[in-house]
Amino acid sequence: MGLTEILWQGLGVFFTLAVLSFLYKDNPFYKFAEHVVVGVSAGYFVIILYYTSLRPSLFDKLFLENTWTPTTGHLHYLIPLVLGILMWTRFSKKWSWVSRYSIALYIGIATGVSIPLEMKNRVIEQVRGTVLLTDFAWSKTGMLGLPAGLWDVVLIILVVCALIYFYFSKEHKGWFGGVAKVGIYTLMIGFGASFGLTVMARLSLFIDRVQFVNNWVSLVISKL
Amino acid sequence: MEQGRAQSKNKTFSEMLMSMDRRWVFLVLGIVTVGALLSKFTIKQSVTPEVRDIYNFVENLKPSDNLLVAIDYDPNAKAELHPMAYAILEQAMARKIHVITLTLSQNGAGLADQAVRDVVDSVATYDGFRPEYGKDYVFLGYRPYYALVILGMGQNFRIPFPKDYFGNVLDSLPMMKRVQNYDQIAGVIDITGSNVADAWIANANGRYGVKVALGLTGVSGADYYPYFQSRQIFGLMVGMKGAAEYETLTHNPGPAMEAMGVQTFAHIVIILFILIGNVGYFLDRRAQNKRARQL
Amino acid sequence: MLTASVSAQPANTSSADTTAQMQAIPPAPPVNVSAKDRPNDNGTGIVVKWDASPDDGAGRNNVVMYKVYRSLKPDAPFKDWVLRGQVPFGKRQYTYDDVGARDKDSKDYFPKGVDVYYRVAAVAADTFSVSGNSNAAVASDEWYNTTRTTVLVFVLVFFGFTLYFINVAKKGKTLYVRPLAGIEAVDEAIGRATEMGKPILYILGLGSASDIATIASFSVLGRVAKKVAEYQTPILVPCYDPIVLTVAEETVKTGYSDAGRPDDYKDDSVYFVTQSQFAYVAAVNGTMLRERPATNIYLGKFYAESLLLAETGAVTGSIQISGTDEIAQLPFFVVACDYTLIGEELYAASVYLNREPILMGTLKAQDYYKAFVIGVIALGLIGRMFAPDLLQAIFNIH
Amino acid sequence: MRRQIPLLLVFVSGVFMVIQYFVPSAFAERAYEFLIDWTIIIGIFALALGIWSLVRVSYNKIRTGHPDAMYSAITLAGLGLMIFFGFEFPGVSYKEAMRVTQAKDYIQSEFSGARDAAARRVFLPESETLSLRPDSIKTILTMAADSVAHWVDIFKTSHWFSGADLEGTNLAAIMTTTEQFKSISSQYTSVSPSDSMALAGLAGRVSEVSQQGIAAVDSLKNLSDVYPLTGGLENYWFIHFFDDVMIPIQATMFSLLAFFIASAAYRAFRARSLLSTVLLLAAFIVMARLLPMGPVTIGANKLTQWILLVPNLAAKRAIVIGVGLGIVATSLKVVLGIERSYMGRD
Repeated sequence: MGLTEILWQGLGVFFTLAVLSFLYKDNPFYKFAEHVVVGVSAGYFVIILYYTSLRPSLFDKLFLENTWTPTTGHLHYLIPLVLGILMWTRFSKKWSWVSRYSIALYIGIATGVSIPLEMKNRVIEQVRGTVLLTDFAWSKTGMLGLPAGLWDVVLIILVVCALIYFYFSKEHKGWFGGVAKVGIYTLMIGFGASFGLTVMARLSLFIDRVQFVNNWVSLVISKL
Repeated sequence: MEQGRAQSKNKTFSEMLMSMDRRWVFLVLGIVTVGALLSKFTIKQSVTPEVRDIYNFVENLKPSDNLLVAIDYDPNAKAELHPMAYAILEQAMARKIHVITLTLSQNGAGLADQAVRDVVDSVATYDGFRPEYGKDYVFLGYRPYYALVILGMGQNFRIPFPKDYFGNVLDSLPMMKRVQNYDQIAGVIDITGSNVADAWIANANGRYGVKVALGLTGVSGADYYPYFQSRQIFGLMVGMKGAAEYETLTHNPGPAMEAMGVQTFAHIVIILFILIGNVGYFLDRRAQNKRARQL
Repeated sequence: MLTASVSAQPANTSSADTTAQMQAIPPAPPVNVSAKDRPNDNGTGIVVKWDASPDDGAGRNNVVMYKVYRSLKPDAPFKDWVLRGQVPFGKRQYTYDDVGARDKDSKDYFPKGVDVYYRVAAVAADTFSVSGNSNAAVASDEWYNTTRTTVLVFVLVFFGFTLYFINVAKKGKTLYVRPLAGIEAVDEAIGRATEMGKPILYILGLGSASDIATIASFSVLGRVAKKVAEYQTPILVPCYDPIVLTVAEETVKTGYSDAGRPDDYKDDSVYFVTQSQFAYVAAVNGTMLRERPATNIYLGKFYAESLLLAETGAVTGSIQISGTDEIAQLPFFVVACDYTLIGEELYAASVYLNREPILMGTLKAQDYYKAFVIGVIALGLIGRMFAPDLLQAIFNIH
Repeated sequence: MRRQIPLLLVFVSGVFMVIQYFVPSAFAERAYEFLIDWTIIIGIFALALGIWSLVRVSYNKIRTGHPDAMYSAITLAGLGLMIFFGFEFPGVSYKEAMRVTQAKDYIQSEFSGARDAAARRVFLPESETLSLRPDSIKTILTMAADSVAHWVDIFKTSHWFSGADLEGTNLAAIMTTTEQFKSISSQYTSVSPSDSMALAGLAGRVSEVSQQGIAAVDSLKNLSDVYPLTGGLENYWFIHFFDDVMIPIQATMFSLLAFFIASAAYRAFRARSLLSTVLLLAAFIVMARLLPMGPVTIGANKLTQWILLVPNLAAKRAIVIGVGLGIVATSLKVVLGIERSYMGRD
């Protein structure tokens, strides 16, 4: 590990400690790290998107490699080029409404795709899971020593209760309110459990940072 | 949820408990985590039955029994799964059990080879004898199409593995002479982070009835408990915690116990703070009710 | 029937007992090999069917797998037949989807609209035998994917409910809608910000303008902007995605002009930060500590950074209203924020704020559709006893 | 004109995309891929607006002497330097730069296979263990990304079923599509007529990028040495700014979650109402699994399994169904023009 490498890693350690100082309070070191990473990451994405998306999927299709002679056969890619340039009308106050055409297509395509896709991926897939995959095996011993089939029934009841909690157009009173209450309690148990599950993963993030700093410090000490 | 930020002097004890400045939480958690990490602090894990069943199974094997250990993961799942492989291989080899290892993960051959060699060295240094390749352990290497490989071994190991990882014909290895298919295998322990586990359950246990146990990453482990309850697998180790439990059982603290030592300590700190917060809350509410009744 | 047996055992096979049953006699070939166009595809697939070879499982020399070969010329020599796939043993009837690629220059191009022939080989330990030719089949693409009929039905029913309840709402029938704590808090929170003379921080999340959660958040932003313009309270909208930036600018300007104060809109209130998750959070956290907003609103797509924002916001003592459809992040918002719109409640927020009859109609339609979904689940569970394979077909969507 | 036609455009494009879902024909598929390319391209052009907004806001702070003016200057400096180092200078052609970078350190390393660049085919040696060494993976990925059609085929010269196969097995074709860098995991799909498990490890290894959590930041970093980034991306300063400035700051911001989870738990887990007590208890049980308290921990482990496989699964299912309906309803309102606030006013 040459000296320059150690210096560069030292910069990484400095920024690590600068960001950790945010835990105490906002301070110049954190402000420095924050503003640096905003600038650097914005610049990084300009380069990455140019090389990995804009060139391959547009310029390489429209122009022969690295020359300005247009290729034939991909002329329909002129349309996205025009739509992209239309977005730049937002630079001027007067003409900014022209960009609505590009935004309209962008949002039209996105919402159009979602209607059948999300209906299948989210709604139908869950119904399939509930209807087909539960096997109601009463003989098989399930969790907590009770038959597995019991928990399949409880699962379906809780799904219905939670769905009823999300009812908007009916007063949550009487039996309906009771079922909705069971629903919200199911949600809260689920949220509590997933919160508890992620504690371990987040702690190991911090452990990695401590090891990063520790390795660098011991490296520097060994070099002295 | 008013956040008591101003540090007023006359805070009652309960108020102090209830709305401590969160930077105390950060400080204590930071010191505990860094301290435990640098001091390589390990805690004996309390062992769950699904891990203990695997340990007991290997413990009850006789020296001439064949144990198949499938190391089906690649470098990115190494952190959680390597400790499991080392702990099981070491326990089996130290008891002179015949260990057959193979891998169905296409980037896993290098890892499996390294694990086997490291364990053989550590058994040689700590258990006084050096396991011999071909007599005590065999490494079959990697084959594509994991479903077909598992099925093929049900008929004859030689179908998917005519030769082992180093190119020796199977029949030239004394240990493999008596092994034709799963009938001569006492049990299979598959350590993986991918859905290869499903193929072992369906094709090995399902079709040929060979006993299968699993070692899985934390992420994929949760969904396999039903298989343990329904006895389709006789044991299950999940994530770093499963590996640490096995290291506790085999009394050789390793990377998993160290990692879990820090995690356990940090969890204790977080749970303590939750308790402190609630104790403060109850004391405060009781004090308020008392004051309300006095008025 | 072509048989070829090539012994895999090298000459120096040592002890015989373990490898005795490795005879060189090839297994019987599979029978009734048939091929037809693969339905519901873009014309690049053929379905090959065949019955198990008599040696599959029971016969002298167990079959381990089947290999499917394809050729454009029926009488081509066997070495010109292309291996297309392998299927493990263990069934009575077998089927294999031979799928290729659509465009011509790709290596795996599937010849469309020409006669294609298939042969299937039953493969044992080290010998194999090949069946005769299948019938000629032609791959063609279809104009309607029959397996997606279920999705079509679900979408049309939803469309029907929505149209019906919009008409009901148009006839002026008032529709009851249960109170939603998170939304009622929006007006109260804006008022609080005005009293304290502090800005409101509105974060549209890390989604792009093609994420529907972000689009739902735009409509709430429009209402908040209108109120903020009336109360003369500053608003800060740091954006993560450039298109979300442009649309957010448009929405906030509209809010100001709706409140009759188009020129109060300050250019820098809606601004771009960066398109990298944790750099964005570092900047927003910094802004929270320096600007001390009285109210933080997080509505849209959020990922691991949700707790970073919410916990920093809690330190600055601001009222926090959150809402997302990312299920993994809901626990953190529920724990750390004052109000949380859970999943579907985010999408209902725009209806609560506008209260136009048509929008109320669509919400009513959603509720009735939930009853429809619960009905389908009940029917499905009962139907499972009587017509399991029909149910399998209904849900077999590809 | 300023609103009617765009709203009509939304309706037309929306309805087309709905119908296209039900039509499997090759034409509909090509149209779908082409329209998705549009959205990516429009998104990239919009980035210029984003950068302009960032520059304008920072510049205004400097011009008006805002107390943090110095920090805004640092942001502009970071942005400028990164773009300056990132862009390769004219003269070195984009394709040439790509070949130079790839040739430099990927091919020379001990990749022992044969490369048929013209037909984009890689022949791997008939080694008993087909374990692809990292440099073989790099070669294959480089060839796939290098080719115009983004295909490369992996052929193994003979099959482990001796005698049964006359020609090399086409194990898998590695395809890269030019999606946004963010969703890079979907770029590498292993598509093959025969069982694709052979190289799923290859695709699997790269797909972790899309899993948020620990892997996200690290694999973004080590991916940059596998994915053949081109041009100036091999620039010494560009790489060090990425490795030693961006990654440490982002990874440490991410690691703050460890502290915030603790403070959120301390602050919010109070047994105020029955509901918040249930939330607290569920989290408590899951965390108790890690405590070294013998029977308590084993009991907590069993309870956690139950919580995850019954209430948690039920909650998830109900929310997913609700969100699905919300998405379809909102999409329908946008396509029909009922929801139009995003379009602004003329």
